[in-house]
Amino acid sequence: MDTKKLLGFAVFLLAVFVLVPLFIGATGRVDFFYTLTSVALLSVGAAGVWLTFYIGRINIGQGAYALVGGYVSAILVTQAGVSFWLTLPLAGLFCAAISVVIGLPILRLRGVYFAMVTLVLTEVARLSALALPVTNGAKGITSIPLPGELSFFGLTIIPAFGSLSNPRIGFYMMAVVLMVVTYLVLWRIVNSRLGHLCRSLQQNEELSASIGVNTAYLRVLAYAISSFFGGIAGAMFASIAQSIYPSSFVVADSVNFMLYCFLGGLGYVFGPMLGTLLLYFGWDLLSIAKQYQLLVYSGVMILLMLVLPNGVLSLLDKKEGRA
Amino acid sequence: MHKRTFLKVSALAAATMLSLPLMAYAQNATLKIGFVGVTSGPAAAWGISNQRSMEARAAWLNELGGVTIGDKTYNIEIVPFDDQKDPKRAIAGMEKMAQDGVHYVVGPNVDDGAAAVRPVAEQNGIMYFPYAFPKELYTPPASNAILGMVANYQSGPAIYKYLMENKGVKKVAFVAANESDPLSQRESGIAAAQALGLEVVSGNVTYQVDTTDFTPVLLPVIQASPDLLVLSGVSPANAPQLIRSARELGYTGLISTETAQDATVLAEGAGELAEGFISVGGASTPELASDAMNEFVERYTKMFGEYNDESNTKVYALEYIIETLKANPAAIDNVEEYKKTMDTFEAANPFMKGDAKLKYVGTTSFGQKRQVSVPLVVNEYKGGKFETLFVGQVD
Amino acid sequence: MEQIIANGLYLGAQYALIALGLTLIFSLMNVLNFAHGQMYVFGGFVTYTVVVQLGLPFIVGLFASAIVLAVMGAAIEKFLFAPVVRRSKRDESTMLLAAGVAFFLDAVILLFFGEKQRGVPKIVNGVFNWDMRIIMPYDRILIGVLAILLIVAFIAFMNYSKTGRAMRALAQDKMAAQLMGVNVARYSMIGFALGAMLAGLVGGLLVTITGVNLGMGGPTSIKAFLMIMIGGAGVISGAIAGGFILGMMESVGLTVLSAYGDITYLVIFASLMVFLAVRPQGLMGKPWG
Amino acid sequence: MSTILQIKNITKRYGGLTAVNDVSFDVNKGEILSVIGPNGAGKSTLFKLISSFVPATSGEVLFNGERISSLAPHKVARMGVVRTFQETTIFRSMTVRENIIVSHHLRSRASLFGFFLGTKQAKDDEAAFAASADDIVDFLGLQAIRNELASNLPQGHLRALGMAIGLATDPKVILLDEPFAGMNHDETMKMVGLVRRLRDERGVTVLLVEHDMPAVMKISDRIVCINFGQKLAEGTPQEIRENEKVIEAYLGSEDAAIGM
Repeated sequence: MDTKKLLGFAVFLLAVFVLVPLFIGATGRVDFFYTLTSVALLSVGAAGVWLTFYIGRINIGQGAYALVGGYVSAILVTQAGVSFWLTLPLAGLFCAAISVVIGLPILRLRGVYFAMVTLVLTEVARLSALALPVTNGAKGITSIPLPGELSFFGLTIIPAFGSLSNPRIGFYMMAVVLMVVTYLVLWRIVNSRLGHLCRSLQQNEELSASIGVNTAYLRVLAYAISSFFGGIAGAMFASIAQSIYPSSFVVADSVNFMLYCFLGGLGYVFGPMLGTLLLYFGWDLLSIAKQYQLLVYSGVMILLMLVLPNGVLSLLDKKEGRA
Repeated sequence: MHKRTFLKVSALAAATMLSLPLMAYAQNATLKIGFVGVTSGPAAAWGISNQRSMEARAAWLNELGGVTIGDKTYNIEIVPFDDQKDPKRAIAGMEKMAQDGVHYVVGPNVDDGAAAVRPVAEQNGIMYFPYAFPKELYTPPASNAILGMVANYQSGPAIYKYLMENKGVKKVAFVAANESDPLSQRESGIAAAQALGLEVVSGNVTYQVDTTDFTPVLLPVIQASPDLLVLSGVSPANAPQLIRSARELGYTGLISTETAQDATVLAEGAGELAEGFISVGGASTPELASDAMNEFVERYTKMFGEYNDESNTKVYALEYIIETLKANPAAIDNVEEYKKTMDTFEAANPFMKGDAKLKYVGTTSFGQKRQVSVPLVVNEYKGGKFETLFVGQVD
Repeated sequence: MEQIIANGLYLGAQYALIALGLTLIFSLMNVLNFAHGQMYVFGGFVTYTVVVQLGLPFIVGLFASAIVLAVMGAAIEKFLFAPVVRRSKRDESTMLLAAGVAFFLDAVILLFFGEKQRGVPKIVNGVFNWDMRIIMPYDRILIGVLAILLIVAFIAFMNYSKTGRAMRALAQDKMAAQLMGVNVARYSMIGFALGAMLAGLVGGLLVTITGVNLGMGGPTSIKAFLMIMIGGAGVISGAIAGGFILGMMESVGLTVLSAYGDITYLVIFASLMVFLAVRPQGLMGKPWG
Repeated sequence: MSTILQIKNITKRYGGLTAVNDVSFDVNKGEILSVIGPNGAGKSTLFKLISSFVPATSGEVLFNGERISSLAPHKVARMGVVRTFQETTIFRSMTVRENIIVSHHLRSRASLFGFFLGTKQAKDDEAAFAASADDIVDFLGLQAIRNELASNLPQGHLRALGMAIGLATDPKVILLDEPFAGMNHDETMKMVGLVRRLRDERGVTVLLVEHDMPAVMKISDRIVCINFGQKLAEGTPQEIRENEKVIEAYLGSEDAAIGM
């Protein structure tokens, strides 16, 4: 990392951890905490979708993994009494594990075929949640306790959320930490050889195999990482809502995750983060348009696409980059 | 070049939108009542009938000079939030209500949303009126949610019992959409029917809400030859199609549901096949509707072009909020005061003829009074309109 | 048994017609039109408005929705999809645009036609009853027959008209068609208009039976996606086959699995996933569409 | 001379169609061997069979005595048998240099996770790849376009880039699919020189499929001729030129290029 990037990173950290809370404190808009928490968590899920785009797959199934992640955490917390902080990585790992099983056959598909199967996957996840006994079916899991204390050797790292005067700030900080870590990982993947190989996969799978890349393995690896992100995002949401239902993540969510990536730009690591912020936050801000909210929202979306078909971040491209 | 222009334009647009002045009435203080529910997408009908009934009633009250609570007169402002039927959005909506200093919110419309907003509502001192039936929302330790209508586990037994006694129903079948709310309602419906000694001949057929042809769905149900077909938690969109398919398959028994329906929708979608369809509604059948209710329907129609019979029930939540606040002005920004008042609160029901009362009920179902008392009006669809079959009470 | 097949055929005919429009657009432009379901709903509402609100005959309503949707489709292609396809780096970018259009149409439908379920009253009364073995209302039979006629007409159009053949050439190989002198921009627009028109026609037909409402758009699009995946994306015969297969699957599945109730759709969707994983190009598609 | 690659009775059927029928021949270490044949003779399928991109119906391919015909393509590549593609297949949105660097995958010693963490070994690998890539750029004379986006390259350069990608994998045997197609005389001669240097300077065994007879005659140590999926003849360029069956096959087809 060169100094310029380090500086940019520092400014970003300062913004999300200090400036945003200060701004909210100054303006009194505490509801922004939750909105931004959502943005952070959804952008974690979108980061996963973006990674599957990076290997050349259109993923409209992230909602399924978010749902599974939410359920894994909720079930472990409510039925086995496991600490939320342990269920968070477990939810991610569980999602990664099932994504390997599902991914092995379906990742051979490309283009719209893969997209459609993942779309169906979201519906399968919802119907499974309705049908399985362990998920409590249609009634969902409610009254999930807030995250407890996380401590190592008696040293409190994260206080119990129930004891906080304002758990929103706790969730916000937690979500932003997750987001920062996720995008660091993503950035590192993209800028390491791993990412170059992913790009080779995106551009030409046959050639990639002929230079000795184990394409099947790489695809599954990327998909598993993607699903891991989806799982932890879902687990966090279940904890914030203190409840999870089969309808907590549905096809619309899967589609949205994908749209966040498109809007931000498929060619930019931070595209999904920006896309999530614009689309999710934009919707909230547009609530002043009353009954025209959806009209304005979709109108702006279409306009953005017309002006910047390669995503909002393509604004930053130099001239020649827009061939 | 046009990139820059685009940036300018969008910046300008954003700035304009942010600075749009909010509607304000100059003379009176403003009492904000929130609505968090779904007003776009597939389930828009539920939330829109809600929001519009609130807006129509608020406009009416404001026109009359506002509402006097304690020694102050307020104009009612409805603060709507579209949660797109997404529990994550619903939380954001509730946060926004807290931000705007709203303490009384109508909605959300579905189970998952109602469960998701609970933490926010409890932390921020908000009473909310969901149209969702899960008992844990209203049973202690939960205390901030008030059920805005009659639950199906309350109306169901009453209807089944009536039909058993008056129409000789013995065998009953249930169908439900494969979504949380209808499935939960089916489950409690089956339990109620069995408790009454009815035979449940079919109880596990489900359908996708986007079904365009219900004949295959209903075929096995009709083959079980029930006397009564219960459409659990059916949406107004699906009801006419289900009725039509059942009748076209030669089914001659009774059909009922425990959710509110709209007569026009039934007339268009099923025509005379809907004759005799039994549903639960508010209080706008001619026998029951007071002049106020008729005027409300008139004003609603004028404001929005067309009335929705679902609003018969949904108009009540706002009325309860305002009347309870009148009874205890201290509750205007303190929901603990509101809760205290609820136990003893009683006021005249303006929308019904006779001496019906507004009061909180639910002790039997929830162990505390966390439900508005809406008349349990069981309707029968006849000749394009609803007629009252019988009226029950919930305690 | 007869009843199940009859139900499947009826469902299949309407599904196939929906899938045809979608697959046409996909084959010409490689655009997965997320707004297809919304176009179908729009068509239904147009027919409703003409027939119920204006009191004109049903056939007028049907034509009205075909024309409105064709014009809308042409405009959407010319002013939205064509420029974006030209300038975006990756084909998939059109998905955001398509989703935007879907949301936009949803909003327009809500504002124009309201949130309620709408239906055109039955156009024919009576029920066909063959010895209790097949029960099928006459209006359903009529709509089913009309749908099949439209499918036949569409196939004939694609095979025998100049426009149809040009579109098929374009669908097979854009480059070659261009070299042969096919005006790609023009035929893409015609194709999109035709696809949208088909959606509008189905909407117009079905509004008499199932009615329409605001919420049907998205799920209908997804169902249509499934059908073209089953048959093979971008292949006309595949779309028809996919439509009939999904229709049959629902009809048979709902009956056979009715004892298990809640898991019927789970089984249907899960087997679809398995099918696509095993046979990615669908029944008749080119691999890697 | 030792045998590096053995093709043994290999057959490929697609449904009822037999694309390659019982073909056998050996490739010696360090030679340049061409496979020729009229259009549709099954040359491309044969190539895909050798590189294991399609599974054989029967028969096998041995590399240094080891069976490779049922392995995944990337494993075949890992063993040192690398193909280039008939279509000018490259990574379109990478620069020339990036194309070559990424193709060094087989030489990496660090694991993917190591690369992710940026371990010392990974950094050493990266440095080595960059150096080797520059080496290859020089070798193929691509200095002027090293930072050009691959999608912007003209055809001739693309072919060279394809070869560079193949070279980056450090192959023992390289399979070149029609390296001279669409080239004029000068370009072809340059390419012929390049292929020779590939063998002479880098010790790579070259197996190529080609239409351009003069170039094949000039470059090959030995030639295998196939027609209708079957081997017609095998021998030195001189022997092939005089083989009656080969002449007949070429005269019988429209692609009568042998006399040129």
